[in-house]
Amino acid sequence: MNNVDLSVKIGSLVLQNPVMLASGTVGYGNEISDFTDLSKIGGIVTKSVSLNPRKGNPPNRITETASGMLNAIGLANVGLEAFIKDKIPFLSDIGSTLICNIAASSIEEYVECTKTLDAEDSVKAFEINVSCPNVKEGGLIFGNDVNNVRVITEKVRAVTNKPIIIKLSPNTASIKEFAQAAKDEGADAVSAINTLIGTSFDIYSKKPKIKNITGGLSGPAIKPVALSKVLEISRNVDIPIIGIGGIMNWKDAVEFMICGASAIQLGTVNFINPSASEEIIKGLNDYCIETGLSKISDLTASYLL
Amino acid sequence: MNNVDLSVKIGSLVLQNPVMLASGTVGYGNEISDFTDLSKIGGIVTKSVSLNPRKGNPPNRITETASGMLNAIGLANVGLEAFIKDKIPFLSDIGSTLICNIAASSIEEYVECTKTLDAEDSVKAFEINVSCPNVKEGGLIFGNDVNNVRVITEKVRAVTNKPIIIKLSPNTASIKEFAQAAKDEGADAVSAINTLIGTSFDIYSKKPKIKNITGGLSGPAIKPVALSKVLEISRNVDIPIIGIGGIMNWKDAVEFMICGASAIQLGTVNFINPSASEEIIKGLNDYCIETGLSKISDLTASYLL
Amino acid sequence: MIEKDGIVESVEELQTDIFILKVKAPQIAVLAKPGEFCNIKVSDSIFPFLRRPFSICDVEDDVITFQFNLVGEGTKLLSQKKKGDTINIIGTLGVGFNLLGNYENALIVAGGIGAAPFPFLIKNISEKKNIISFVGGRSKKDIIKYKLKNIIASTDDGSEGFHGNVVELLDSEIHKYDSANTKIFACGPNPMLRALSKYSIERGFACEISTESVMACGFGICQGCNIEGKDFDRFLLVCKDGPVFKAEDVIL
Amino acid sequence: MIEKDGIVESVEELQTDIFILKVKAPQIAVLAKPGEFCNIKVSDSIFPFLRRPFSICDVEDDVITFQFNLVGEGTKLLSQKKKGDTINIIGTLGVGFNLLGNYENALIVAGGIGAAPFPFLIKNISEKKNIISFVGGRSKKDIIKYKLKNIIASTDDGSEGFHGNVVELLDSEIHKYDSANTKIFACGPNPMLRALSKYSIERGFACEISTESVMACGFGICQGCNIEGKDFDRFLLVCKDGPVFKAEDVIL
Ligand SMILES: Cc1cc2nc3c(=O)[nH]c(=O)nc-3n(C[C@H](O)[C@H](O)[C@H](O)COP(=O)(O)OP(=O)(O)OC[C@H]3O[C@@H](n4cnc5c(N)ncnc54)[C@H](O)[C@@H]3O)c2cc1C
Ligand SMILES: Cc1cc2nc3c(=O)[nH]c(=O)nc-3n(C[C@H](O)[C@H](O)[C@H](O)COP(=O)(O)OP(=O)(O)OC[C@H]3O[C@@H](n4cnc5c(N)ncnc54)[C@H](O)[C@@H]3O)c2cc1C
Ligand SMILES: Cc1cc2nc3c(=O)[nH]c(=O)nc-3n(C[C@H](O)[C@H](O)[C@H](O)COP(=O)(O)O)c2cc1C
Ligand SMILES: Cc1cc2nc3c(=O)[nH]c(=O)nc-3n(C[C@H](O)[C@H](O)[C@H](O)COP(=O)(O)O)c2cc1C
Ligand code: FES
Ligand code: FES
Repeated sequence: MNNVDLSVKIGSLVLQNPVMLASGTVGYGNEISDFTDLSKIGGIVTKSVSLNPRKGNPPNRITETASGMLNAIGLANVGLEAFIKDKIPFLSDIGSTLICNIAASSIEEYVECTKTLDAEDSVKAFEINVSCPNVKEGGLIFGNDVNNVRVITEKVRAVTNKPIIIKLSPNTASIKEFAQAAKDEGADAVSAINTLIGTSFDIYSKKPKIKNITGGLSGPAIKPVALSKVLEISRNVDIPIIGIGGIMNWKDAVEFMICGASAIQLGTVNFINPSASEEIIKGLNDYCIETGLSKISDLTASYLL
Repeated sequence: MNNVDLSVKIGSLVLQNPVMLASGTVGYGNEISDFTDLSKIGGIVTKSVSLNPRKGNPPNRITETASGMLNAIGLANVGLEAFIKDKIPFLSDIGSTLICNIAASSIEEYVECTKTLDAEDSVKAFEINVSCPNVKEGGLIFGNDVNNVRVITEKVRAVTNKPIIIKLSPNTASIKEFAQAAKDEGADAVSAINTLIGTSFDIYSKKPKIKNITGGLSGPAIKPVALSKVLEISRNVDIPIIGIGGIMNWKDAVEFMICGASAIQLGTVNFINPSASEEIIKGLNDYCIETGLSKISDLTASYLL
Repeated sequence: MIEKDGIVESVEELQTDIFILKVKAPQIAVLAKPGEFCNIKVSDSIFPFLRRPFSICDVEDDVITFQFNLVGEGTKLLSQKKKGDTINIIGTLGVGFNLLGNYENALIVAGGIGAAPFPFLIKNISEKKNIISFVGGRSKKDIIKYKLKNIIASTDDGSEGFHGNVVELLDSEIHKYDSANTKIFACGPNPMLRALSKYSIERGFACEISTESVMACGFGICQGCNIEGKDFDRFLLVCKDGPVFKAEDVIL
Repeated sequence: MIEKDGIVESVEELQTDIFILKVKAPQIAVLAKPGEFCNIKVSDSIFPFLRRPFSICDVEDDVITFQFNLVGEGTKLLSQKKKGDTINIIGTLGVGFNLLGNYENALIVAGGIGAAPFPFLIKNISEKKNIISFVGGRSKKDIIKYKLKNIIASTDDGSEGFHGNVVELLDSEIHKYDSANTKIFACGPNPMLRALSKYSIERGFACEISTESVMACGFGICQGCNIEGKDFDRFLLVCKDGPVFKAEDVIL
């Protein structure tokens, strides 16, 4: 490469570069390692794990849309125990930062998962997915109520000293309030965004194309929305941001960093171009050389308004 | 054509077919009439009019995105007086239903515009665009506060007997509450959706690609989001819905009607295919024949969940 | 599995809406086994957005053959490729047919474009087996015979061969085969596979079916292609656990 | 203005990254006037999403010529068109150059791809006028001479002709022309047009400039292509009030 410093800091967490793989879009890392060298990336965020295994939603779970896709996987995962036993060993060896994403249906479950995983040395940080249905509140989404986000952050903060990243939902009128709440309760960073709610119907069967009726929209279609959410947080709240949403190439990654992201995550692109992460890291490096940046972290929030 | 009944009712408003042209995407109808026969369409919704003329935002106002575009025109319009004098004469003669879209920065302005336009015979209904900045509240968006929507609907309802359609913003967590508020205060219908907030930056100048920083995202990229908002309203609130968002062809129009729309509006597609409306009307007719529907209104909310 | 650019050698319309695409892709060709598939990027833009999965139809040295049906935008773009064009391929993917075993009769049951994986299967199956291809379609023009062996056809409208569906055709011929030394290999639309699975389980025939599902990644990371298994505490993935399953292992 | 499918006659690379596209589109060709443009759908999918605006470079009977620079995805797709391909065109659009007036000297000032509209202007201008084409580019390879007349070139790096920009070139030659019977027709990047407008207003030369703006519709319905006018109480639209304006009417 060259002597560009690609490392970034997210609170106390240091990543060798700003490119991470997003939760739910790389499984537990093993399949994608056939295509890309995981030791080169900034970090990997694992599929949302819950206390008990979840089978997830029945088929169909996905459908293609214009410049994007809808998914309703239903947080299918092996559960905390199997995750620790079967998945962490491979993940500890990949040579890049391991971040565990936690999804839960109650506040107690968030706390329990965090506490248990806190004991795992190879787990360097937590990403808390607050966009799951809250079982106790009758299936409402946690992430849409700022008080829930406040309480979850507070309780999780109490059981770990590792960095905590709150992953925010875009399906709210004012994402900055949620970022502020996360910051107030001691989160180290927020990641933005999770998927937008969408749907798609077959015009002959009149049934939804995904069994769950609605799903999460991801891909380049949502990039403009994601960028505006990142910018909104950046302009209003003093907290590191991990930018996510429709990143396909290094230019998109740069755009997110300009809008305020300290690091970025690749989601849907992994399905189409599983070696995107390496290409993007190279592209970021070249961009820094081209524009005379010695540290990529100087790019964060470098917008000129 | 055939003996399919394409007419639809939206409250007391009868349209010859469900295909309308959306506000802000056909100006005042004159230019697009070169490409498509306006007497054949269900209705035309005029560019948002405000009490006084508005110059709108300086350039750049638009930029392309993946399967969509961002715009921040800034509600540029000729103002109420010139609208009545210069634009209504042409619009009265087009032979399809004329709906006036009103945008305002205060509740009084909404009322004033509605009252004045109520006197115009050729104006058959109002579409109230509540996604404008509220000047009194310091530029906050009206449409993001359910109480504002309630009050605007109530006050506008008091000054006209013509059908009132409230055009809802998608940038909220729960659009059904807004639809319910509109219904409670006597609106005849809601239209959904207006654009999603988004942005885009140039990675070399580090400036936003549109001068206003953020803009409204439209086009096929947002279709899944728009469909889910229409479905959400349809499943929860008993009010006619006009579906808008990313419709490019008759299949998209059918999908919106299945999800609950009584009629649909074409926006961005007019820029790319200015004769889309006629193609879509023909496509809807053929679909009805193909699937044995004698009245297209039976398609509305025909989803099977 | 690897991701590589292949070079189009030819695209030809075999019969109405059915195309044969040949792509030079040495590193992928060498990995191929019958019943496996590739996930193909049909354009170099973001439209269509996702890759498209296609079975490996045949392999000749460096060149992989795909057989596909014109369905929507993706297959339309694929049908317009020209010799020399580059297409990006991820492959080979999934678990294919298990050709081992001491059966004598290999009964191929193919519905419509379900004929795609069988030329390569036929090439790889032991010379000693007795191969019969039962091929079904709606009408004469839908019957695909490309590189199949000992074909018996059925059409829904009776315009060629047996008048009825391919499972009914099989049933009319099944008395010739003993379940103990016969194995069925099938591919086709889900309703056909459902009927065939039921049929072969009831009659005690070993049967492997190649299933379909919408896919994003094709290699196990999106969890989008799930299928209900029998006696599994998780969903199975068509792209990784399949696409070929034993008839008794999945619920269609 | 109308919307029609045109048939590609040819696409040729004139010089590095500069292409000449000829499209048979009789109903549009017949409407064309110098300085007007067309809004072209470069693919039949939703990618790229918007149409792309291009000046009319020339018209020969039924055939419209466009001259374009390879910039991004849209122009890349356009450059890959083949004879016989269909492209959908909306045209002709906007207000072109006003060739009337009793000037003797028509000075064309073109920066880079700004040379595009002038072949058709030259063809339409009265035989009696004295036409000089001032053509600027960064380097020798950027100088476009396609169908221009009496060319004087400038390059930023001095690799061909005058060493400097095209406005400086014009300045070095302007003593030969009397403002009273000279008219300037210009097209090029905004900074060049800005400098030229200032220059020609100060010297009292009549000057028309062809401006650029991002566009969605190209025919006045999206309000996306606004430009600040001088002494107008509204923004002007590049697609409808322009793209050609009098230098003194707009603020770039
Ligand atoms: C493992 C596997 C192997 C396959 N092998 C072949 C083959 O050899 N030959 C062949 O012609 N077809 C095969 N198919 C089906 C083929 O993938 C689809 O026909 C193709 O994706 C249609 O793309 P399209 O853009 O033309 O259609 P569209 O209908 O526009 O596609 C829209 C979306 O639906 C998906 N889709 C549409 N039809 C199917 C389908 N039948 N199965 C899965 N996804 C679908 C597309 O991938 C895309 O995401 C296979 C499918 C799978 C899962
Ligand atoms: C009235 C008018 C006449 C023009 N005539 C010509 C011509 O004759 N020859 C020629 O080569 N170019 C001309 N241009 C510029 C041409 O439209 C752009 O170069 C082209 O749109 C680039 O498309 P792209 O997809 O390759 O680039 P991209 O950069 O990928 O395009 C992204 C978006 O930006 C827009 N865009 C990019 N560059 C420009 C630009 N310079 N002006 C306006 N929009 C732009 C595109 O239309 C698109 O919406 C003209 C522009 C206008 C407004
Ligand atoms: C198939 C799929 C599964 C996902 N699963 C999860 C998940 O388990 N937990 C989570 O926090 N986010 C999940 N996401 C959201 C992504 O991590 C990411 O936030 C989103 O897809 C937007 O980024 P993209 O446009 O780059 O994909 C999932 C996304 C997809 C497409
Ligand atoms: C350039 C542009 C201008 C618009 N102006 C208005 C407006 O003045 N008033 C309004 O209510 N909606 C306006 N809209 C929103 C559209 O009416 C429509 O709700 C939105 O674009 C989504 O539909 P689409 O995806 O079909 O374009 C505008 C949209 C665009 C693209
Ligand atoms: S297609 Fe992604 S897991 Fe099977
Ligand atoms: S480009 Fe749409 S108004 Fe000019």
